[in-house]
Amino acid sequence: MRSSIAICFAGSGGAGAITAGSTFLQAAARAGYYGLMTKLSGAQVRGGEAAALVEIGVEPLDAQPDRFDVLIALDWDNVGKFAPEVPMDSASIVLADPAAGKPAEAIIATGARLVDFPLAQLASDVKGRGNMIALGAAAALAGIDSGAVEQSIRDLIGAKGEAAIAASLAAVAAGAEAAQSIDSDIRLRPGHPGRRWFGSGNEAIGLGALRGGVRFVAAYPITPATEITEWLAPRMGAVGGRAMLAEDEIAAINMAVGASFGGVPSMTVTSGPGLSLKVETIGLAISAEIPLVIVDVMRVGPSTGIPTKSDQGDLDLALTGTHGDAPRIVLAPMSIADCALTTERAVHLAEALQTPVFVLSDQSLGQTQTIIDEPTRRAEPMTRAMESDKSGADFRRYQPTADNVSPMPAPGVEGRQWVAEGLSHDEFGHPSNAARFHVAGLNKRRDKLENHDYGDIWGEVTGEGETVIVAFGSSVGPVKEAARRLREQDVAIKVVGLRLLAPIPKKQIADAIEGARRVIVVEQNHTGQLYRHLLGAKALPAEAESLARPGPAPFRPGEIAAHIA
Amino acid sequence: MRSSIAICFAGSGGAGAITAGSTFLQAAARAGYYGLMTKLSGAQVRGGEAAALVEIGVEPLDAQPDRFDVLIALDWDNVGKFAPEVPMDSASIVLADPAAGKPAEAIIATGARLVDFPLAQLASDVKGRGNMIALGAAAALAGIDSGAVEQSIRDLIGAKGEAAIAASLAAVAAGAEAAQSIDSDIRLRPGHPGRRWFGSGNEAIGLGALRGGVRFVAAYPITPATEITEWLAPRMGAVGGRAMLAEDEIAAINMAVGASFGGVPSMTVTSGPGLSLKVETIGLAISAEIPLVIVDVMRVGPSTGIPTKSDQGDLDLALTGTHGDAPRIVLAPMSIADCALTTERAVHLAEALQTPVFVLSDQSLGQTQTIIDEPTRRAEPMTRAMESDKSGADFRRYQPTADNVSPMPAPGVEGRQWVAEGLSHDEFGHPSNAARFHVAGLNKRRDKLENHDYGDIWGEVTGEGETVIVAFGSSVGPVKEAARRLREQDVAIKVVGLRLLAPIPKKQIADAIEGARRVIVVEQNHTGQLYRHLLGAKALPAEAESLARPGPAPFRPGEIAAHIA
Amino acid sequence: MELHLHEEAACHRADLTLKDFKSGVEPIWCPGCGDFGVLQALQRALAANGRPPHEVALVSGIGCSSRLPAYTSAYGFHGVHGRALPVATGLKLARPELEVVVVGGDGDGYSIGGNHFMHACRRNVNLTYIVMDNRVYGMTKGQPSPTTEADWDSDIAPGGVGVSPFSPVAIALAAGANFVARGFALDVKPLADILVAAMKHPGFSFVEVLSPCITFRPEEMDWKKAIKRNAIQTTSDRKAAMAAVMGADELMSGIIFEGDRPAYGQAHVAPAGMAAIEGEFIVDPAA
Amino acid sequence: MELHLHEEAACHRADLTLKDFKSGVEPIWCPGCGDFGVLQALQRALAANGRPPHEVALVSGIGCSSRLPAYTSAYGFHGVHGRALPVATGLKLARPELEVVVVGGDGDGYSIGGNHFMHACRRNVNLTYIVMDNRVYGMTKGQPSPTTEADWDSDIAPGGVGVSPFSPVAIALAAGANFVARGFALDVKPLADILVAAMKHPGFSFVEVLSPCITFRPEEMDWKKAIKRNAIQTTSDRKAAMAAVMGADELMSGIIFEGDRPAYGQAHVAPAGMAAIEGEFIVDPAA
Ligand SMILES: Cc1ncc(C[n+]2csc(CCOP(=O)(O)OP(=O)(O)O)c2C)c(N)n1
Ligand SMILES: Cc1ncc(C[n+]2csc(CCOP(=O)(O)OP(=O)(O)O)c2C)c(N)n1
Ligand code: SF4
Ligand code: SF4
Ligand SMILES: [Mg+2]
Ligand SMILES: [Mg+2]
Repeated sequence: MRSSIAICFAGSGGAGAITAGSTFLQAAARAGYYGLMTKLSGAQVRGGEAAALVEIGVEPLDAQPDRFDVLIALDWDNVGKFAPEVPMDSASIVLADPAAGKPAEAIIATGARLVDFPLAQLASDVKGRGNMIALGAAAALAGIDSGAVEQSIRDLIGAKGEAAIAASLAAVAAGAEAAQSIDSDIRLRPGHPGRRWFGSGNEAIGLGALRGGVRFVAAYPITPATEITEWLAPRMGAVGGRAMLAEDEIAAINMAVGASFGGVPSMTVTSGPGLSLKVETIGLAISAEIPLVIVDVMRVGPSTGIPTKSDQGDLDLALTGTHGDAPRIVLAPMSIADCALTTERAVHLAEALQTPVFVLSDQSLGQTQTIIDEPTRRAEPMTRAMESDKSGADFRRYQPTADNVSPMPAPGVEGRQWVAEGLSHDEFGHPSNAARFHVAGLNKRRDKLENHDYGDIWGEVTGEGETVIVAFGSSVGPVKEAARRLREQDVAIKVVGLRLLAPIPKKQIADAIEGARRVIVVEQNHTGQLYRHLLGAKALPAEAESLARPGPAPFRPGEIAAHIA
Repeated sequence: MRSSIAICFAGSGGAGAITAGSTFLQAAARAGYYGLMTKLSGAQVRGGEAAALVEIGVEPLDAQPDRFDVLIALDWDNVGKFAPEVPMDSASIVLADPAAGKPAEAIIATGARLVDFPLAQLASDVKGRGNMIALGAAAALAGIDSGAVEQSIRDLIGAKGEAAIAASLAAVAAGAEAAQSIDSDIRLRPGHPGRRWFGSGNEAIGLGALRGGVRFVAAYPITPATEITEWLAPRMGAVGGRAMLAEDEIAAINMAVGASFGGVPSMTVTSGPGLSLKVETIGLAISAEIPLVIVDVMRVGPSTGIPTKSDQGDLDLALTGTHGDAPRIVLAPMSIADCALTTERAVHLAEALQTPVFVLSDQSLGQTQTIIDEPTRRAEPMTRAMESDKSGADFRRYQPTADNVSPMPAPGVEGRQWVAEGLSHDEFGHPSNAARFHVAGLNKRRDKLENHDYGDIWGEVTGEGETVIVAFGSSVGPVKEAARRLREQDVAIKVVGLRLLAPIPKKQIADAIEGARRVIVVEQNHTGQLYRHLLGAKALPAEAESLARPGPAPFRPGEIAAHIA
Repeated sequence: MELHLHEEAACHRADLTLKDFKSGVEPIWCPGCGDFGVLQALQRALAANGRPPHEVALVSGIGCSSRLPAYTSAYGFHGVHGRALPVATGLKLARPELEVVVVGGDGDGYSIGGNHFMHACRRNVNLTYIVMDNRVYGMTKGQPSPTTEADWDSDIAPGGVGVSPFSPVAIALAAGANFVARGFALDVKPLADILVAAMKHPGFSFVEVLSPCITFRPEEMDWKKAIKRNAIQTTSDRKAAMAAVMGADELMSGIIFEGDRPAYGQAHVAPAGMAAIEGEFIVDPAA
Repeated sequence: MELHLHEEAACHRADLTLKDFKSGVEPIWCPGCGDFGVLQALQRALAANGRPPHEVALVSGIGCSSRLPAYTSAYGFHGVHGRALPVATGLKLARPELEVVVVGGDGDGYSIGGNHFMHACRRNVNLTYIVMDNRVYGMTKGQPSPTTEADWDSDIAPGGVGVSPFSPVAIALAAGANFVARGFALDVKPLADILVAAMKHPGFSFVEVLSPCITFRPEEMDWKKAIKRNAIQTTSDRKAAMAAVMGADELMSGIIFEGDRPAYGQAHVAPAGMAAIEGEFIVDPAA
């Protein structure tokens, strides 16, 4: 019996592949499994072909699968286009309806075993839909309890009434029945039933923002980040906050900066092209010391690139994007669950250190739906220093302090009026061209970030071994899975997942790589941005290696394991 | 006798300090000297205090002086504010009119010797102006021939008529006469009279652009870059080109991109804040492979910073600014004369390699006026590949070639229509999400830049020694002067001036630093941007040192020499 | 290749047909999208306009509608979101003899690109600007744009944005546009006629096209019935045009205004040349 | 510190004077700059408005005029060039009980910031926006702005840009602004009265102020004579206001239009809270 399996449902637009996938995933959750689901769609804006890639397992899953066990084709209309994204081999099976014509060439070329599966016939027999037949077959092959499937169907289409439910259930049963005759052994070991958390990284970022105290968000729509704002929009009201749709990205970040100046924890949300437009204002927020959370859900760049696919190529821009020297905090969540924690912490750090803080997510974390244990890890609250014992002419907004964080009263507080300033300024915030104030400001803004104790938010070390892999963001999952497999082959590997990318947690990295024989930085971009960043800061030995590979293809654990072994 | 001297003329707005300085500089040029002049002004937009800092010498000058020999105060109104920018010592003299009241405290504190100099009285005696008295005194102290002074006055105020000239000449004579009694020995050795070139770095960039073939420039005003566009505006017409004033920086770069798509070499000009706004479109030009020259005249950042002062803090943004991996060429001129060559080469490289090319200048190169030998070094022309032997359905805009540069016909050419595309695209330029086309595009754009032979444009090596200083842009001048002085103290030093900052000329750097005992990267910014860039690419040994210091104070040769010694 | 930098009397080719302006690229648009109608009308208009495909350049930003250039056989520029007008301005000024047409959506043109729209109207460079207005961001799956009704419900603005839409034609008139028209995507022939007139007009021509998004705003298909096709009286009086459009029904099609502001001028070519420019820098004691 | 997130009836303090709104910071403006007049009028208006300095926030971009916030005793935000309106929008929505006034120049507001201007007019958040229009970029030493005459000679556009200026009040009306006025910097008292009315008006109020740049446009000092002070008839009819301003003399001062579009709304606070939101994610087989 297997501990995890991967199934792809695919078909033309309207055939219901995505519905089959989601229902399957939810059923697996109820049956005590963990899971991941990625949606694929063709070039057409809507109505084109679609596929749901679902992996489920007995233990939490860290990464996209290397290969798929089953592909169920609802029809063959353009489904072949997905072949590069659904790796299969001779151990894989393809359920194909002979009535739907010849399977796509690219699918046949994988060597997967073709199984005749009369979807249309079965569906018409029970007056149901083919996608529910497929769902039933998949659940049967995986060994998922039919009660769990039924419950999921009731949850998802309950509103359509008992007749619709009955039809779906009949189709599911027919599919399951027909699957009995398939020669396959991909049954999962029993799951561990219990409460599960179901959501995407984009939703988890929204949740983390609310948990952290964000009460103002402004954004301009952009794939794959829009869902964060869409998730937040109705919920902001429920916690007394506000979501604004801006006329462009520059307006969005400036609205957030204005709201934050008003004393309200604020956030803006975007993807690559939008981030490029925001960098001027990021410099302003850094210079004027305005708290702000900037979420960047990375997609394939440069330029418009591939909006619906994942890449980690915005790191350079997050680290240094804006003219002049402008230090900022850059955090990257390492998993979907971690999106909530990282974003919550980002809000705290922004508020406590009065600075923009990046949350670097990506399309893969953001849009993958997952079944995980509830992300209960929370960050200790930290808040903005608003009080000052000085007032009137004695009040200095940028007063030097031990931790370089100065009092930041919000408008409404009497006697402590100040002017936020992007010009070089003195301790009062008055513009000045004097070298001494300018240099003091640069040092203050650097030191408040570098001297802060980030505690265990800096990252996570798993495993032990003389080979150390350093990774961030969505690469950490596949790296961990690769390490797990290598360990099964007795290759000892330590994985350093970096959550804090700037300022670089040099000491923690040094400790983690001490005594390493080999250090490899793994990241999903073309030029090794993290590698260059760490090397340029001497946070790694010169012999450290880089494994950098751009999107759009997802990092597969097998690919990483092969490189390292 | 001295080989160089530095004089400061200062006074309140309208007192004529700048006129005195310019006339002095021009007179020095006619007398066979070389020179530099920097203008300082107070906080007021106009009409506030002003100072002209002039250095002249027998040989070409590489850097701002460490100290000033003479300060001539036309009055004391706020002149004290300039003290930090006019370093003086006990060997310096200050000519002060006792009638103008007590000299500024900050000036007295330098320890300079105060010399009573009755400016107002002398001026009223000859019915002239105080600034011309100051000019006469300065020329006399420096030993500049009165004929040269007269010729300069005729050039500059000739249009005002003989009476005005006569009054000025009388004042100059009176000033010179009065200076005879001053105990000072700062007379220069005789100059080498000959043709000289008089201009600023901003003008030289304009000249280089025209020489290179730029026939379209679009910009939005910003200090200290506006003068480039202002210089080009009337001259573009004279060569059949066009200058456009755009509604903002994003419009400006997009106009330039559009003109370039039309087949016309194009440029946009800005400073830090404007560059931040342009980075999204820079990614487009990189992805779609559109030639473009981007001039950034750096000022003190981040944010609005100090618009009138110099810094080298935009390097990070020039190197990697935009989302995703987007390689580009970054050049930096090493001197005012080099602004012309570098910009001309930038145009050629942009055209030949179909890519954005940066010219990273700064306020100090841009706005310093200089007297130098004519910048005659020119770059070999290179042009855009517009022809293709394929047409119709066979024509592929992004066709693979040996040098990775593909044919780029301009609109108007029959049968080779193509669509410039910022989405990931195949060889025809059609949008594609396929990994193979995306990765091929990334490799193509990287390789065409990395495999190109940049010849001797990469940089310049001067001197020999086990200590090697690496620098770029306006830091090269003070570094060279520091090295010259250290050599006089028998410290052997090699200076590597980098003109090509990206792609990094790794081999040339390796050759230049081979056998070095000590490598020091000198740059004027807060975080050692060049140092991190080179280290991150392993273009330097890990033991290389960084000397990074931000603006607004100019790099002084003495400061660099002291650090190294 | 020599580039012609000065506008020439373009010769008119009478033999061109819609087919000459088709490319082989298949649109990604949803079946039934209004943009198919705009594409067809434009191809028809380009044929009637008589400039061959290689003398035409289509410039766009980002959005479903902005994908259009690849679907024609002309030169094209598919730039970044909201910046089509400046690209086209640069192109037209550098190459005045080309026929430059700009296309895009309401998000691209009125939201992120609003400033360029206003300044293009004012600057009056000889471009034709076609906005395929579906009152929604189609490409990003259904958010309200500046022309969306205040109460249109969406995920990002549940219950509606609560901001009244603006009138693109009123903005264009206020900003100085010299040719202002409104067309309907599914009225292919009348739209093509408007586009021909727009291209012929010297200076900046603005054509707002109501183009239904069948996926996110299926109710816009009702425009087929609602459009008033003969309700607009073309005028050359800007004030009258403004009075006619302010607060008026936005579902009327036709040419609203055609004025006579001169188009943005040619560059002066003064006979000076590089030698004179180089000479300006020289200080020569011998001279 | 507790923040009040909901608009409250602000209490009016009758004891405030112009002096209460002075800061000790010395303006960098050239002696004689029109902006001194605007500063004085604003300080006067703020006193009359009756909100104490700490309940007032002045937001600006970059330019000579945008330096103004530091010269008052209120809270201030001196942001980046062209982005004052979005900053103020965020601030006002987050803290509706504050009096938020936006100031800046014609370059800041109509050139780089033109899109935010248009959208602020449309969105109608309760802000007061004062543009100190000197028809030039003062801070960068004299380039033509969108309100500069087409033939005004400058280094960057010798002989003039050749583009006719646009009318900010016409744009504001077309975009939906609900209070539109024009004042003159050197008519301090009448300008202060306009500003008081603008602040009292709910929703977005736009005040175009003619403010001479004595350094780069000394001829603008003639405005003192040229301004027509009683030529404007305030109306609440947008069409009439538009008809009155289109093509009309831009040197008339007064309140042009005051409408009754409702201001951008309050956020709804639905009683849900975090627990319900957290619960949405849970799949519980036991439930
Ligand atoms: C700078 C930037 N911001 C946002 C986006 C995301 N985006 C792509 S298209 C679009 C809006 C499309 O709306 P519209 O212009 O009306 O075109 P339609 O799809 O409706 O035809 C947006 C917001 C982007 N690509 N670039
Ligand atoms: C992004 C950016 N672009 C350009 C500038 C340079 N700049 C500063 S102020 C200004 C224009 C000022 O004109 P206006 O807003 O009319 O103000 P004024 O000085 O005339 O009062 C410009 C272009 C800048 N600071 N930032
Ligand atoms: S989403 Fe709407 S606008 Fe986009 S292609 Fe589909 S129907 Fe057309
Ligand atoms: S330059 Fe003009 S706008 Fe600026 S301060 Fe001087 S007079 Fe005022
Ligand atoms: Mg649209
Ligand atoms: Mg102005």
